[in-house]
Amino acid sequence: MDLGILWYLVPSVLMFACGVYGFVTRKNLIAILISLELMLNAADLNFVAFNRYIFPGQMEGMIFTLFAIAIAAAETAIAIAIIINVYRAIGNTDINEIKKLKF
Amino acid sequence: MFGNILIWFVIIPIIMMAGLGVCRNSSMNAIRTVMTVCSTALLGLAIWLCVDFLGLRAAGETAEMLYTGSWMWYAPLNIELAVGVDGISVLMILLSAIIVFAGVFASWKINPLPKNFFLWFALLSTGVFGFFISIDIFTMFMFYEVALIPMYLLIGVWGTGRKEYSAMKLTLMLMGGSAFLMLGLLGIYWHSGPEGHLTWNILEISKNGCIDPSWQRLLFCLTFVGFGVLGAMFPFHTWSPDGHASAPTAVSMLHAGVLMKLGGYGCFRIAIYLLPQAANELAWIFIILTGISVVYGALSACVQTDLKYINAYSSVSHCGMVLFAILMLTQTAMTGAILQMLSHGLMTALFFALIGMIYGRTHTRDIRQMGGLMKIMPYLGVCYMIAGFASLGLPGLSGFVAEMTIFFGSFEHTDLFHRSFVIAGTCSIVITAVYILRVVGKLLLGPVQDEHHLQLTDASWYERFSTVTLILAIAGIGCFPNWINETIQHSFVPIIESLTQAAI
Amino acid sequence: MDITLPILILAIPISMFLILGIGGVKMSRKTAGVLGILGMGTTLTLAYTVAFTYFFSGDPAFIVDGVRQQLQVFDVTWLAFTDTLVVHLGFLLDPISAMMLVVITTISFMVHLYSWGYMEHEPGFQRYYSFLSLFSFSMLGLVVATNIFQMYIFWELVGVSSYLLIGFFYKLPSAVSASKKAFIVTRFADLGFLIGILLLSFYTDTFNFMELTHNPEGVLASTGGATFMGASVLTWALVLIYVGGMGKSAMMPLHIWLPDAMEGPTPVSALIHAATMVVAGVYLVARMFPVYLMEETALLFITCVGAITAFYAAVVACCQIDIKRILAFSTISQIAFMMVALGVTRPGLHDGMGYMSSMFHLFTHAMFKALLFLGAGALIHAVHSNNYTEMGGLRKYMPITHWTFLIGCLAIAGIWPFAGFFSKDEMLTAMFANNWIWGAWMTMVAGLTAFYMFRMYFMVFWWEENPHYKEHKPHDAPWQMSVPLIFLAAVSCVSGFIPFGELVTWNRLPYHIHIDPQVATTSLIIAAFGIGLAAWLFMKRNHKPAAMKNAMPGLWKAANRRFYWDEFYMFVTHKIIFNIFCRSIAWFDRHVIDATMDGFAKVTQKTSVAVKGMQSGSIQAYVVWYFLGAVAVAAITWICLL
Amino acid sequence: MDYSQFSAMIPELIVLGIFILVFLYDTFAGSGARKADGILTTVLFGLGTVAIFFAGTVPQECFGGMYVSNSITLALKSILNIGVFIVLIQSLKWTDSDDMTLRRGEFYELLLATLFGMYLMISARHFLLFVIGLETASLPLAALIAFNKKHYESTEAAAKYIMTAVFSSAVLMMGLSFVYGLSGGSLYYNDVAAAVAGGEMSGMLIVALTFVLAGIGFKLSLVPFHLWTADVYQGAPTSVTSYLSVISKGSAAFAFFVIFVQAFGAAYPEAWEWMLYGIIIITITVGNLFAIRQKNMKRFMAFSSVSQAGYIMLGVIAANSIGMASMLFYILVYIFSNLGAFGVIQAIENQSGKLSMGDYRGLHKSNPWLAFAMTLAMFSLAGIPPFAGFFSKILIFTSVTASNSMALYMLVLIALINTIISLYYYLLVVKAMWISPEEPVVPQFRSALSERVGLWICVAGIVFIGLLSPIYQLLTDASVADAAQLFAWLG
Repeated sequence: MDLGILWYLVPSVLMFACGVYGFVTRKNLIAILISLELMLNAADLNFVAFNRYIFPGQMEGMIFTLFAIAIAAAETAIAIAIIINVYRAIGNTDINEIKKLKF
Repeated sequence: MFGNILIWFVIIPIIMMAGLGVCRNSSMNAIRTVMTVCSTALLGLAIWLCVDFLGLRAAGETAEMLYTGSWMWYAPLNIELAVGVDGISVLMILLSAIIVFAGVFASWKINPLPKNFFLWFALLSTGVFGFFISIDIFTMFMFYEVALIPMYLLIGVWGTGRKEYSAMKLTLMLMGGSAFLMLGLLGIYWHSGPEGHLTWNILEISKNGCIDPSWQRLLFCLTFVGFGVLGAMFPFHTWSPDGHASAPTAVSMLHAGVLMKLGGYGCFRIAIYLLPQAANELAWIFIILTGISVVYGALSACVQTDLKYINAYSSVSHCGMVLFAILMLTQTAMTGAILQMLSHGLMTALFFALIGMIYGRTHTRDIRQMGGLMKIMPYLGVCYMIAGFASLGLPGLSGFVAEMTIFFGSFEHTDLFHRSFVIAGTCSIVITAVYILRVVGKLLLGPVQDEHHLQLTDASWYERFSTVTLILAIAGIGCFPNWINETIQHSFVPIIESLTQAAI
Repeated sequence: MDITLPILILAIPISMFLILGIGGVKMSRKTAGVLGILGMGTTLTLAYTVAFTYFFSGDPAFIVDGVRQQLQVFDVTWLAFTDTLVVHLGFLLDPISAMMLVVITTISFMVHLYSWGYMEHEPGFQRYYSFLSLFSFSMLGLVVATNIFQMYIFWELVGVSSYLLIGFFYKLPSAVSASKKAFIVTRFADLGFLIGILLLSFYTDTFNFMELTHNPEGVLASTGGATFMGASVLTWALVLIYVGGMGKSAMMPLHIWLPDAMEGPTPVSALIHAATMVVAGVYLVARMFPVYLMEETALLFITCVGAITAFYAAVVACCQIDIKRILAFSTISQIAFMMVALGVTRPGLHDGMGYMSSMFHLFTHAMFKALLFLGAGALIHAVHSNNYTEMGGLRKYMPITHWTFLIGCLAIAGIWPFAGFFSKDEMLTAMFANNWIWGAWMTMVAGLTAFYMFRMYFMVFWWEENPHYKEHKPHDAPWQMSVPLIFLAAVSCVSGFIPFGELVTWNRLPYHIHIDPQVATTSLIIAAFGIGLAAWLFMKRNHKPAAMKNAMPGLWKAANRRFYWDEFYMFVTHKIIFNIFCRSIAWFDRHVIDATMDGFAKVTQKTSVAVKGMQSGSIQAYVVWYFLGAVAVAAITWICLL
Repeated sequence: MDYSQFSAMIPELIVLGIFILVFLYDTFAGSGARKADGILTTVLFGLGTVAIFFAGTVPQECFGGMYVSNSITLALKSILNIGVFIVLIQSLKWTDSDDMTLRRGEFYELLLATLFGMYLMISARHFLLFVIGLETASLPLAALIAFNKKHYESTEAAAKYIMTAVFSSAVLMMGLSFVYGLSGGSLYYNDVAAAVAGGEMSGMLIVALTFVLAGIGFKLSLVPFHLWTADVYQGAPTSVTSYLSVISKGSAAFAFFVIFVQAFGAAYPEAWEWMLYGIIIITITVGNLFAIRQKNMKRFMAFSSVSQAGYIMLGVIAANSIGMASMLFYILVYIFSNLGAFGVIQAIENQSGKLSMGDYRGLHKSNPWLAFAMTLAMFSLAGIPPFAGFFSKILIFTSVTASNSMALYMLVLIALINTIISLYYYLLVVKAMWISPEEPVVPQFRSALSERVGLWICVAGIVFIGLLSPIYQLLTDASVADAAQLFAWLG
């Protein structure tokens, strides 16, 4: 394995970790959504890096990434819609406000 | 398929359920008619089966199981609906039919929801009969569970006292037992034959005899404990006192009378028969447990004050005797076990019927609050005494024959271990006498405790009918035991053979 | 022999039981009584026919070259335990069973007749007669048993009939507890019997008496010299079987039920607890005698138990005030006498005369003891009390009772020419022959017997008139009760002259009785001394008895309380077994076993509450669980793979 | 391009066709005619179900093998169709209400869209198509969960669902990226399988396996990826909850089976058997422990479904063709049982708004038939014969023990012991309905025809499916036919 790939993999793992960290610490739903995007992009980065370094002869990783970006966009769209819904219901987007359903 | 007589033992209860389904909840007469007709049909069929079976045997029919039939059900897993009976099953079927018959009359005035009561009752009967006719362990297990679950509703809805607690406890403990059992049966199946010839059929498994010893040990423990829970084996018996105390009359009858026999029968038919090597090796563990049951149940019964508790503990003792005898692995002891099953089934059913009738009048089951009932309701008193005498092993009634056969069979072992347990077992008959006479003395004899009881009436016609049926059966076995011996002796040959072979 | 008569002998009583038991409710008293008496009368006739045919017809079926034969008139299979170990029900005819048939039917018929008067006003009259029939059936079945298991079956049945009859007055708590006690104590003894049978039949592979007794050496050999705790297996078996006999025959220490059994109606006491059932133990040993001869240890055990019991019961009888209790202890003492006589029997000593004398005493004792009990019944009937303190000076009011009772007392005291003299004399001779200690000891008991019987006699019929008689004048009983008294008194007078040795011996060869003058004189003197002492003390009202009582208050009280055996048993059963064992087991069951099962449920419930924080409602917490869960899975797999 | 390969996609095309028809009808019909949306969809879907069932079982593939159609996928699709059909019938009453006028069409359209996604998931033999299917299935669901705009719970549930779902799909993507790194450059299941079989056990493979397991486990509500389940089930409209609990779970379970057995088969004995082993145990146990305490019926059913998912996974860990057949059979039975329970819950909710277990007290007095149906459903879920649940449970246990491995016997034992706990809480419902002595809380009412039809179908299924063995035979035949391809790489 070419060591050069690590220059991409390590940041992507870090990105993923940041995303997770952001998800569990931020209070605002929008910020959390941004963290999610970070995680998704980390995965995309992985795909691209693997494709470029390990399987340079074909495009499967790249194409997967394209689909993944589209999917992420769709997810974001729906998430935003629901966040708006939340905002309408409780007047803010604080994640700590939406834990009525429990136990 | 419908040409096989055995199938009808399952079909009739189903017809019973269908018939009840079209009855209206309020029309008691229609419900009673359906129940009477169907339970009579069952009894008649059982008697016919018994007679015909003896006829076939007399005619020299030597196959292990008669009236066999098998229909492929779940072919990918070789699950069949296989039926067949030997002498033991025939007697068990007869017992069940008698008790179902008596149970219908004992619950003649059940209230509320008579229709639902009899629906579940019929489902329970389906399970019981199905269990006894099956020779495929899958279907056997299925019917076994079919018989267990209606208990929850029967006790929960129509019971008395802490019925919710008791019903739940009973159901969960029995299901716990059947969890172990299920695993044991799976193990048996996957070792039942050479690759590609796996089977659930008892006869074939036994014929193949290829379960290796290390697995046998595990499976034996699993299946024996599984069935043992239903057979009220120490220390898995505690569902019995609470369950019986809360159950309505007919349910107690059916449960103690027939359902607990499923445990003994299963231990015998599956644990011992299919796993002979482990049975030889590990019987001692369970002899200790069942030996404890026998004495322990009897001693516990001595200090109870609730009639049903007394009887429940007495059942622990008597059913312990069944398992104890089975584990002795001698033909005579096993014959005794079967006799004890019959005897215990009938007499406990009678006991519970009477307790229900007494409770229905006095509204208490506490023996300290009753007394002198013999004067007030002589018929019930006499019946209770007969049941008591049967229980303490009076010659001429069924208990004596069974216990004696067990003791003589068990005594064939010459080692100190077996003999000490047999002698401990014989002690239980004295303890039985103590608690039975204690109850009889407090409940029936002596001065009348409660003035209000003086107005109570004696048994009505349907109650008399129900009890007389049972008493006749008890006395019949007690006076003429040998025909039972003749019915079942053939059935032990293959079991004893496989045990001896395994011992070599 | 034709099997009709034997079958009828058994069938009539049992059908009477069923007819009176089931149909009794719809029947008048008179019908029930007449039916019962007729039934028993028929049985009596049949039994006499059978016995007389057996003894006196000289038919080669019954006697060959002077040897009386044992024959199984019929023997049908009842239950096959194994191929060889099969229980039969049959009818064994031999000297002792023929004799017992006579005894049982005679006494039973007398009691049936007597009860018609005695029980006239009691509720449950029909039930009473049906139980009597049940008892007669069981007892007859017991004595004609062809095998030890049949005997056990009927043994249990007589036990239950005894239970039913003792508890006949079921509204009285004392009767209920007495019946319970009787049943449980004998049941406990039967446990020994059962284990004995288990052992014996395991080794010999048969239950049949004839097979056992005709080849006792074979029985001994079959055990193969096995021993357990120092004694041979056969000894164990025989002793255990004898324990069953001890229970039924009220030997120490299992005697405690018999005095209490007097709670039953008096005719029942006469039938069951004096004449028939209580001698079942003696009969059992006699039946198995050749086998017992194989193990002298067992016989020694029997002798010792008998000797101790005889003395104990005699002493206690001296200090009772309830006349039925006195008779009960006297019964225990007399049965012990028979036991000792059996125990000392050896073929070499007077050709086994002890056996013959024991059977002889069984016969005569049945007659005079039944007479005494029925007489006591007449007394109780007259004064409505069991205690002699309520009686006194009755001889003028109840002449028939008085004279018959006196005959009974003389008979039991062993005064010539009454029946007891002959049988007792033979027994003492046999005992002296074995060892002078037994003879001397039992002679002393015989003296005590004379003393306490006459103590009672004088207290009841002499002493002084009870002031109550002025209000309620006692009188003799009606004819139904008097006839049996007179009949039995007559029998007690003459039965001593029956040539018993010609009829019943251990080897069924005739034996010529000859009175041993030395023994006879001694026992007569001792008996006369006992009677004289009793007369001196109790004939007229005086202060000597009270003075004696006060001189030894502890002894009197202890003897009056039967040396505290009942208290001891009460302590063991109630305090130790019931309170300590049963209660703790019941407690253990509820609080340990059951609690464990409930504990599983509780633990599940508790865990369920404990883990609920996992579902906190916060998305971030969910994600933490999710992510950490995934990491944990990966980590664990990773570690495991390494 | 060969258009004939689309003939393999008949089920998808039919669903798509219905989707378009409903969409067009809803768009162009007047507000009065829109009332017929539900009936139209249901009828069309019913016809579609029949058509799909007879679509032919010749194995076919398209898109270069990314998509396959064979007897087993068709069988599962038919099973799901039956479920969806029942859900549609049961939702008719709910969508009939006035405040649904404008949104009625959307409900059906979204429902069909998710079903389309699930079809893709089932038939996918390439990770890309699988991801597309998964997302197509899961995103419309978020909208469906939020469907009760006026209820706050619905909103909260949707927020929880979408946030965790996106998180989960991010984890899944991450996992897949590692899979990609390990594979020979191709994400076809078979190619991945070859790479896994050829390669060594590496940390990256374990992470990849774990992340994929977590991603699909999320859809299946396996513990500890299940935490959204209860809240979402409780908050979502009941029709959506019932849909989520059976259809979504069924398709994910199948995809799980195919991916792990076909693509990661070589890692079975060393890695994922044990992962799954642990996860099954905690899934069943935790689901049961939580279910004991629940008072809200929907929440109760949520935890029950968590526990049931554990049992479904037993089919996967068996990793053989009987396991596959048993799992499908389990899903089928589970659909009938669960929808039976939800049918009753929905009928009562529609009528009285009552959802608490306490409100079911004395139900047998006021509504005996509903109580009866609920009892059967509970018995079936608990695995009581002669109802179908017993057979599905016992068949799946049988398949697990087929390998005679002691560890798997122990797993079955634990599962069996857990059935006792589950029996306890199912009986709690029965107890509330039959045994509690109080007067009924829910008054007597006559439920709508659609509800009754739905319940009768479920009851018939519960009673007869177990007794009619040909269904199981059919599934076994199908899975055996598919076996060569599926189990090729199993170690």
